Amino acid sequence: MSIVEERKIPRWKLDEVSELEEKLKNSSTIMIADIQGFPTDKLHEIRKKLRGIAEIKVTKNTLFTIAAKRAGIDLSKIEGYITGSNAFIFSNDNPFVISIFLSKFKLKRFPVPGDKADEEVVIPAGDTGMTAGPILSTFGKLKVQTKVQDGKVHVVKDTLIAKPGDPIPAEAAPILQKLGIMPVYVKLRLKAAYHQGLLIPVSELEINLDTYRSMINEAFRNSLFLGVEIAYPVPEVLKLTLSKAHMRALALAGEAGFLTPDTASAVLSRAVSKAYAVLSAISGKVDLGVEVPKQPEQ
Amino acid sequence: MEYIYASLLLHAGKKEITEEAVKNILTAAGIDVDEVRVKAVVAALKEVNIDEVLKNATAMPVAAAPAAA
Amino acid sequence: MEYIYASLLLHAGKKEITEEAVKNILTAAGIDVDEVRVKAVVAALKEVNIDEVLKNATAMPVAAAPAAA
Amino acid sequence: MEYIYASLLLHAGKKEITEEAVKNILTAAGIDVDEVRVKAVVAALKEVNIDEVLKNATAMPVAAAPAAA
Amino acid sequence: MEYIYASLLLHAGKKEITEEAVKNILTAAGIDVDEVRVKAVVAALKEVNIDEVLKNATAMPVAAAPAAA
Amino acid sequence: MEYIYASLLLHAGKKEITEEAVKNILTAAGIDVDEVRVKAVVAALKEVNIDEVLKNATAMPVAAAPAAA
Amino acid sequence: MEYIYASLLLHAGKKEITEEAVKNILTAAGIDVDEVRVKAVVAALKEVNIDEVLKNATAMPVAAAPAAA
Repeated sequence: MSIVEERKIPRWKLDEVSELEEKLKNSSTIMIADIQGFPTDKLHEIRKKLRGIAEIKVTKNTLFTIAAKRAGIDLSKIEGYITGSNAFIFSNDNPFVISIFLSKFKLKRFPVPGDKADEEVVIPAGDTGMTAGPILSTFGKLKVQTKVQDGKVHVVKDTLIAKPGDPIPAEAAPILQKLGIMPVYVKLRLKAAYHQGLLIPVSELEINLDTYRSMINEAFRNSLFLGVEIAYPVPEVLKLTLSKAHMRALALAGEAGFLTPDTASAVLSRAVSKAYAVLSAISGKVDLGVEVPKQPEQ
Repeated sequence: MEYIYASLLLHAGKKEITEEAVKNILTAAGIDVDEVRVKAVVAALKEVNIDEVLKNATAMPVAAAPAAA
Repeated sequence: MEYIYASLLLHAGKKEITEEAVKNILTAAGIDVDEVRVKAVVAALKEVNIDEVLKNATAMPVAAAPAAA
Repeated sequence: MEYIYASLLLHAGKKEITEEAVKNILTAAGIDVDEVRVKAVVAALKEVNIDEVLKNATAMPVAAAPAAA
Repeated sequence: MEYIYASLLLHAGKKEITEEAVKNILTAAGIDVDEVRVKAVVAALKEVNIDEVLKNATAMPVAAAPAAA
Repeated sequence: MEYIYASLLLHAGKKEITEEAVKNILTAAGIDVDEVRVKAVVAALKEVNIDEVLKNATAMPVAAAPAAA
Repeated sequence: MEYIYASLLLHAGKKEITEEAVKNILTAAGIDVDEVRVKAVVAALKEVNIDEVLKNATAMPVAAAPAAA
């Protein structure tokens, strides 16, 4: 960039580059989000929510690139993402923390034609506040039962007009607007994070907490089973080991038919359950006048 | 259930389950034999894989089922 | 399990469970009798309220056996 | 249950379940030995595939966590 | 599981579960004793109400045991 | 699962689950650390109530005693 | 459970479970090490086929319990 050209650059651009450079230098995490078609008011909402955790800035790719270069960012890692309309997030937090944070709050909007519902769209029963008129036929098309009371449209009962994933009927839009129903989610589309020289693409950035819950569950279950198996000497685990040993003993007594007063219940029950199993296997053909016990509902 | 117990007894002893055998057992136990039922049970069991049925006789009913919460 | 089935058979037929009776049944079934095991089972059952045990047993889920093909 | 526990102990230690061995264990535990029961348990267990029974015996007394939805 | 079976054996015989007692049983069964494990298990069992545990254990459904063939 | 076990270890020891701590554990175990995964795990677990998950994993079957044994 | 977590961490990382390794991990986690327990756990694990146990942990039908509230 020549000095001559730089002189032509408006002051605000120079200021913005300096500001960006400063942010880049002071942030361990930089995230790039696609804001093509993203509603500006929603971006404000996000900015408010992120306050104290991260800063979000919309700027031109060229300015960001210059600033990044000046801040010593390895551009080769991120330049592939700096296309289209972007917002840049600056933070000193773990990029996954930001990603989870962003995924946690649902931003909603009114539908536009062609939108699919992200949640159930229900027209609630009651006064819609809408004046009876041509709108009645729209309700009719949506198969929403209405009646007119004091000149206003009343919906007779809660009516589902779209399930999650269903396209939202275009004619419903004005009604939803009027009723304040926003069944479409707006999500900031993260593209990548740059964190301490590492590039984390969105595929890794998106965290499914349920997966982690089930991993913990599995790890714990594994540990518990192993603990029980080796009689890990802490009371909570030994209780389970004792139970297991005892159940094994009862099962063995039952299967072997080794009957003593303390195994009698197990042995007789086992024999009876076998008898009932046989009985039920032939119950369609033979009536022995004995009821096969029904399995209780779980 | 007498007919079933007699049949299982034969099965456990690896004996064939015949009308004759079931009747013998019931008689030895001092239990009156209902010819029709003996016939029906023996005939029905012929079509059943008893080992399989016993294997699937789940849940050793040692205890009460979990009380519905 | 033979000893158990024989005992349950007697119980179902409302007969007393004695060593004699169990032996008779096993013999009628063509099963070799092990005196010691007969003794053990009959002695143990004297201390058990069979009706009570069976009541609880039948309160339990019993797997519906798969119908044999 | 003592006789069963003793047998399972032998099984776990990969020792043969004999009347002698069961008696030794009970004696070492300071428990009076009932010859009839020792004989009965050893005879009964001979007819059972213990590994198979144990494998199927224990639903872990741990409840499945309701899959976090 | 050997240590547990030995402990349950003592419990069933209404004997105190001590390191000494567990070791005696294992030795009688011909099983090598790991001092450290005996210590750890016996210490932990002191904090367990075994009667309570066994009572609850039988309140649990048990999986099917396969038929003795 | 290494990262999860390491985290559970910290949790069990009532230590905070930090990137530093997880890395230290994995390194001590001789396991190569993937920086990105450590970060992901630590961030995710901040949002998970581990105690809750563990409690559900072990929810014991009802302790209601059997009606009569 | 710390000792189990540490052991499974090693197992997951395909490292040998030794007293040394378990101690290193616990120390790295900032957890005080109980020598006896380390010894006991490592010795016990030697007798167990961990993969087999884990397979059962995931495969085993567990008793359905009404979720603790």
